[in-house]
Amino acid sequence: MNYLAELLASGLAVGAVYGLIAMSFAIIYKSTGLLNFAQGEMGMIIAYVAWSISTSVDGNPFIVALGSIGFAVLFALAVERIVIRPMMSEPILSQIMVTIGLSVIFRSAIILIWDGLPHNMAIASGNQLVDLGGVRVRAAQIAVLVALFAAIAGMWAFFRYSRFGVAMRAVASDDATAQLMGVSSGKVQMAAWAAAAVLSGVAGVLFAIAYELSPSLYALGLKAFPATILGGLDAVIGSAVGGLIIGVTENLVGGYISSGLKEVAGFVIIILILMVRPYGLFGEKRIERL
Amino acid sequence: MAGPVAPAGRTRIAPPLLEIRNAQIIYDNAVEAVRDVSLSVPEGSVVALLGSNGAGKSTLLKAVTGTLHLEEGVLTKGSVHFAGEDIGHARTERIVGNGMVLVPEGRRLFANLTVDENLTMGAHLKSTAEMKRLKQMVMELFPRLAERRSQISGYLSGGEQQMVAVGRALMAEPRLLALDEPSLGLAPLIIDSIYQTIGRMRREMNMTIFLVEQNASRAMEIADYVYIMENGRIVLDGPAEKMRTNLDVQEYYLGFSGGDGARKSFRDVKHYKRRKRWLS
Amino acid sequence: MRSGYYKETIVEHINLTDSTLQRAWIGIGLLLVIAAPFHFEFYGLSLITLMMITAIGAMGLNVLTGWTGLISLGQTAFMVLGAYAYAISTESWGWPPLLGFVLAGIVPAIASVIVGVPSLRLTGLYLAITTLASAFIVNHLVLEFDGLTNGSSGIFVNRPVIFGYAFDTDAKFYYLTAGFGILTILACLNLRRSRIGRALIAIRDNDNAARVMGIDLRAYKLYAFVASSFIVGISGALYGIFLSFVTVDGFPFLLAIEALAILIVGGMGSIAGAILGAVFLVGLPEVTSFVFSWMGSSAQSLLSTSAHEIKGLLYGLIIILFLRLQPHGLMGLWQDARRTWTLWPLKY
Amino acid sequence: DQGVTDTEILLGEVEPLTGPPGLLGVAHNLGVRLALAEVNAKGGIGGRQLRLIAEDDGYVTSRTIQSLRKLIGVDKVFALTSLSGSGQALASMPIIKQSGIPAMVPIGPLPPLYEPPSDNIFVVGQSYTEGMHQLALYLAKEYPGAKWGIILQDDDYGKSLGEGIEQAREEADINVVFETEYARGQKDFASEMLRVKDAGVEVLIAGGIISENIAMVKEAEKLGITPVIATFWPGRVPEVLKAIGPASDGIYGVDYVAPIQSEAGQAFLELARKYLTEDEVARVNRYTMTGYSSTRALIEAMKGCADDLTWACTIEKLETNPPIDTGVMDPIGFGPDNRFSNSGVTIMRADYETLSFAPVGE
Amino acid sequence: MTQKLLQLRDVTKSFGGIQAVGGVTLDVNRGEIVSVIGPNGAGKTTLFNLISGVLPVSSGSISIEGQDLARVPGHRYVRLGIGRTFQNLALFKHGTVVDNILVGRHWRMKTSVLEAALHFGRARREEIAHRQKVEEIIDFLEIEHIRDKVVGTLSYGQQKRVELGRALATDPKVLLLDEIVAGMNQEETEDIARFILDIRDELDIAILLIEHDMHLVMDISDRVHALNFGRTITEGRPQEVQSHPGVIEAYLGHKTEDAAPQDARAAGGLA
Ligand SMILES: Nc1ncnc2c1ncn2[C@@H]1O[C@H](COP(=O)(O)OP(=O)(O)OP(=O)(O)O)[C@@H](O)[C@H]1O
Ligand SMILES: Nc1ncnc2c1ncn2[C@@H]1O[C@H](COP(=O)(O)OP(=O)(O)OP(=O)(O)O)[C@@H](O)[C@H]1O
Ligand SMILES: [Mg+2]
Ligand SMILES: [Mg+2]
Repeated sequence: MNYLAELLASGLAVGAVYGLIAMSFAIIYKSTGLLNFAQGEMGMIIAYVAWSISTSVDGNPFIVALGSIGFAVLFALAVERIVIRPMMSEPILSQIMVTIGLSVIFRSAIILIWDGLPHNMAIASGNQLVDLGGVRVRAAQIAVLVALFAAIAGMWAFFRYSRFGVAMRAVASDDATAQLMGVSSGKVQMAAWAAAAVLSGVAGVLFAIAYELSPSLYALGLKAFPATILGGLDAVIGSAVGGLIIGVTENLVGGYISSGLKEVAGFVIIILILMVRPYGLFGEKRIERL
Repeated sequence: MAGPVAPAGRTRIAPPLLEIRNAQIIYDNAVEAVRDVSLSVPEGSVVALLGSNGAGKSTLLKAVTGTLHLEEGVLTKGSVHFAGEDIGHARTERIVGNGMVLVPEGRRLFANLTVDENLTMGAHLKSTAEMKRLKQMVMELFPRLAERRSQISGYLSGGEQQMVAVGRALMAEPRLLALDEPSLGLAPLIIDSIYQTIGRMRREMNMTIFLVEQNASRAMEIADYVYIMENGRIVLDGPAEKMRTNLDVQEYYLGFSGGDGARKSFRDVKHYKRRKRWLS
Repeated sequence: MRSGYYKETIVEHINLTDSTLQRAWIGIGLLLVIAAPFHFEFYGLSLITLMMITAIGAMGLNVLTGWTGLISLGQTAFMVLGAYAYAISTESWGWPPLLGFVLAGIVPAIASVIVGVPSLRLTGLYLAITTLASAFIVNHLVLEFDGLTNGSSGIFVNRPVIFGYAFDTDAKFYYLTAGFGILTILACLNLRRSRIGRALIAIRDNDNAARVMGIDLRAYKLYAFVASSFIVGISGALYGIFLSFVTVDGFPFLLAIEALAILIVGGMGSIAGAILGAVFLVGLPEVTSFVFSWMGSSAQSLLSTSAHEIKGLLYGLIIILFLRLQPHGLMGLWQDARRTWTLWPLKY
Repeated sequence: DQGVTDTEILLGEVEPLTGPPGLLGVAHNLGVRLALAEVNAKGGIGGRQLRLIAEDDGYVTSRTIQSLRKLIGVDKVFALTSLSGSGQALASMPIIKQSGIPAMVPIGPLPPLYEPPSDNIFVVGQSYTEGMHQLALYLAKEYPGAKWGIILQDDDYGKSLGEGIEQAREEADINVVFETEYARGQKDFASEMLRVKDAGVEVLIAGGIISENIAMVKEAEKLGITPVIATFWPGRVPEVLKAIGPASDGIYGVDYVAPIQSEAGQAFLELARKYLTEDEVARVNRYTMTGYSSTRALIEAMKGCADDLTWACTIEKLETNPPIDTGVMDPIGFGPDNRFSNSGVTIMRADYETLSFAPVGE
Repeated sequence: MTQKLLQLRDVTKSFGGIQAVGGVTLDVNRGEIVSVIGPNGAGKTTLFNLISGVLPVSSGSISIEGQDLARVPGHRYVRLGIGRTFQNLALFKHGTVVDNILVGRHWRMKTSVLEAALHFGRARREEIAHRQKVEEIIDFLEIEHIRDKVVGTLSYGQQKRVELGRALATDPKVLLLDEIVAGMNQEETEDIARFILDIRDELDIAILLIEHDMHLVMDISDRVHALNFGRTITEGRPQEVQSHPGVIEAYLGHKTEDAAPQDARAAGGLA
């Protein structure tokens, strides 16, 4: 029983990391129709910046949090403005390709600016172990779950109550026409990129605290992408659920069957679910009628 | 070319609200879709633009609303002024912010948004209270939409979609409303009410209307001034009353045969290469 | 200056070339291909060989993604299968290489049906994920069935001997690859102008309308899968021979992204685009190296430990800049150039 | 032969210099450069200075092959000082054999590289299998009757380790209660470690490379279990200990290279400080030592051929020279039918305090 | 031989809660032009979608030349002689006009993948023969000047003609035209009217027409079928339907003894 509980706990913890990054994929997709292949890399860079801040201010968690969120926003805005915006009216595949180019740049930049080594990132008591009724987890793992649920609540309220949420969807649906309504699709895109960067930054930082900080952190993006698909590309909250499902499945398969099947199991689940629901669990169907 | 003047009773010597001068538009660096077109739309008037398929009408509207570049089109010569400002190369949102709204060709609804959300988008720049009032008005104009309010708009019938497209533009209460074939695919009854509404908006709100329409008889009924476009040029223009008496307009746009004032039947159309007098 | 040729018969419309000039260009191209080994040495030749193998794979992907609009991130799976089918049949079982190549096409083609059938309802990125998933599963299976595949240790592959002729030198292997390349180009061009190619394009542009025109969507999507993975499988076998060693590590996931990148950079859906894109992306590291060496040796030593990271940076930067300036890819560039050429000196 | 002018001798190598594997490649590269700088400072070989061209393959096999062709065919180097990782080296064998260029393989020595011996490929170090074999034997003796858990990577590296353990099991009594393979690139080891805990493992073979071992040990710490943990040499770098934190204290390791903290290690650092920049010295690790040592062996052979600098001569000298002792590992020597230095290994333990490993029993 | 070509019996289609088509019974005979009219959202296009196999019927039956279509898969309808155009344009945007029309010939071609890849013998002969046919259609519809243009760059009205061409290329027995003249001016509408009549007379193809242009409907149809809320209001000769009170109330909006009062007004302006 405790074994299962511990498997579930660690599954949820890592799933929450996937979920946060998956949400950032979905936010950008939902509001601009673009898939940002550099999302994992952006999370990684933000984690490294947080690490740099923490080593220079002696780990004051508030300064680290403020600093890295601030950086995440500025970073995202800069990327959006300099690289993505000029491509806005170009074919979507070209835009996606640009994000692939970005991911190459970011990966190189990490090693150029910092180094290729794994690091132990100890911010505040994120590393501390907490005992939850016999199940031991790290504080950062709890934090990541809390962050995920906060993000879910925030996104739900935003898309439910804000007119800006409708505008975001309109831009994704047809940005030229959205402009005809007076929507500044540039602003929408900026907001989406900033929000996505903050979410994936939070995921990156907390993952780095609970596990490790290394230049292969970007691979989280490769995990989160399937999670987004599982939840539905344009389903922001659904993606979070997708992340949790994948995290838990992997751990259950690893715990009861074999580790070698972990990765494969996640993908098998996705194939099965997509066969029944071709637009993911919560995704919107492509609307077509003649 | 004289161009239309402000409607009688409103004698102001202001420049027209929308003015296009000697515009040339080229697609893909190769296709010249509009050449040397000048046209003006005075404040408070209704100006109609007629012309056959591929004449360049929609292209002109795209230029006016700054959406040309999305299709690799460029305004290579000439200028477009709206409310005194040169908008030839301005961004769409800015043009819309200044008070011009377009009902684009092909409806262009946000397919996965509901009818209601589509209308909300129309009033994007308005306050929430305003939006509610305008939505009320649109729903009255198109009762059909009230029934379909929370349906995903992509599944609507063609005509219903057209209603949403027109309604969405009305939601913006623009200073100048540009309509690309508003009656396309609509039932006669609905066309009546759209034209009534356009007329009312113009009267009550002094809205200016720039109308591209294939339903020439309808357009001429409501328009003050008419331009006719062929092959990328303006070939004929004049006040609506005068245009109605033009023999070519009667034959090619209104379907009367030989000037005797009777509509000829589609069954009797003969095929021979006719020559329009204005294409001499 | 030419401004297009007037066509009088229908045959002229379906011919691949429409002018003597074009035929002359093709002739020159062929001569260049034949002459390459006499001019390039060891390294240059292997670079060209790699470009050709990549181009074959890209043309294969183009059938599925460019024509039919089905985005795949699983092409590495079919490459792996092709490479293993060839390696196992020729090296472990001692079958003749020609048969090995046939298997290298057929095995992935069959596998693609298995991937394709459950994916028929999927579109866009949703399909991309299931193909990605199949790539992971294939890798897992290859490692699992180590009795057949030798697991993670891999299989050595010798240069083939076909009808007693040994393609053992680099130049000979290059000609073999070039032969496959030309066959692939011809097959793709022919497919494109046939009813099959048109059906695929129709599905991409509007699948509902395609169905009303009598196109069986399921069948044709599977055709696309099969044709694409057949070609990709062949390129996998060639790649295995090129590396002389087949393991799953030799086909990293990155290859799938790179294949997609080639199509985008080349211009989606165009055969010439796929080829140009392959040349561009395979050659790009050379270019960055060149730019780097051009920056001078002092700069190089200054950045001794990070020189290679800077190359990576440059690589990404060039891709972004290229797409910024030429969003329609190399084919777009080519068309612009040609239009300017045919229309010059008139502007429009 | 090629690569030799009146003033210069060109050497080449391929290794991962970018991305995470760059940790290994860059360090190795520094070792090679150190060896070259040392001879160059003493006037080079027969008055010729040595120069190195390093190509980056990012650990991708096709790029290794491409780079080798470039080094051999375009740059025309005289000899090769590395063929990148084990899989890459295996794939390179046909080209190397065909060209006849002398090549040193100091990273990832796998048996197929030297069994049967190829004329011109010289493998320096010890195989993973033998290293693991020794480590397992030692642990079996030290912890008799303990329950073992084994976590291995699903590639040739993991397979070699597995074979080493198998060999040890034939000779000693090892009670394995849990064994699993994970897919390369895995980051989260929670379920594996839970099973380790569940099975009551007392000796854990953490068969990852770098990140994986860090993850496993941290996970054990989280679960509150303290098995004896054994890691393998690729991860025997100070950064790993630092990244794991205090929980890394007492981890076993095995290596054929002396720890930095040892006398020989310190002497090596001293040498490095003489020829490398401060920035570079900071990146020195065990791969620097293997790179240095194997290159020294090559250089000694070349020196022996100073007047007749040919491939044949160099190969012959490599074969006949007495073993070269660099201090940081067993003397390196080959023989007529031997292309493998077969260096002896030492079992060591980590000390978190000094972020280093020390041979057991010291 | 029966004159009945297309028969609909009690056809129903529901989407979730909405019944878009509710029990429609309709026949099209050989050589007939039948129009379907009705307010927006009455279910006309949905009816076409059912007849052409885009959507499955919820209940009721459709048959062509006596063959029931219930078990026929969507892509085989065209083989039975059903061709159509789409209200909202459903062309293959990246293809040229010729390409688009050639797709209409698809089902008549038999080349296999292998033959196609080799482009030899039958593949080549077949291709030439069908291109010939396409050229005839292009000639017939007078669109030579745009034959090599990429369809996505054509104007709305031009695209509608290409659609008509593509539908004709399928050699239909009955041709379904969904608002084919929407977006066309008088002159172009006249052209299309002539095409429709010619198609019927020369090619012997029956035509089922959805149209909101009452002049056209009244002038060229043999019979008119009026729908509202998916149900039939009335069916009959054009004049009868036009003066049916249900039709006037739901659709036309005014009594139309005279077909076009607004034109009369316009004409009055001349005097
Ligand atoms: N995106 C484009 N690229 C290239 N050419 C285009 C493009 N859009 C339109 N054209 C060409 O420009 C010309 C004018 O097209 P436009 O759409 O403005 O015509 P229109 O007057 O609106 O016709 P319709 O009444 O049929 O809508 C046409 O010949 C068309 O082929
Ligand atoms: N796929 C669908 N899902 C949900 N509702 C649909 C769907 N297709 C059609 N409808 C609904 O069915 C009704 C009939 O639509 P249809 O398109 O048949 O009307 P129509 O008679 O062609 O109208 P119009 O003259 O405006 O084209 C509409 O109210 C529409 O909203
Ligand atoms: Mg138009
Ligand atoms: Mg309809």
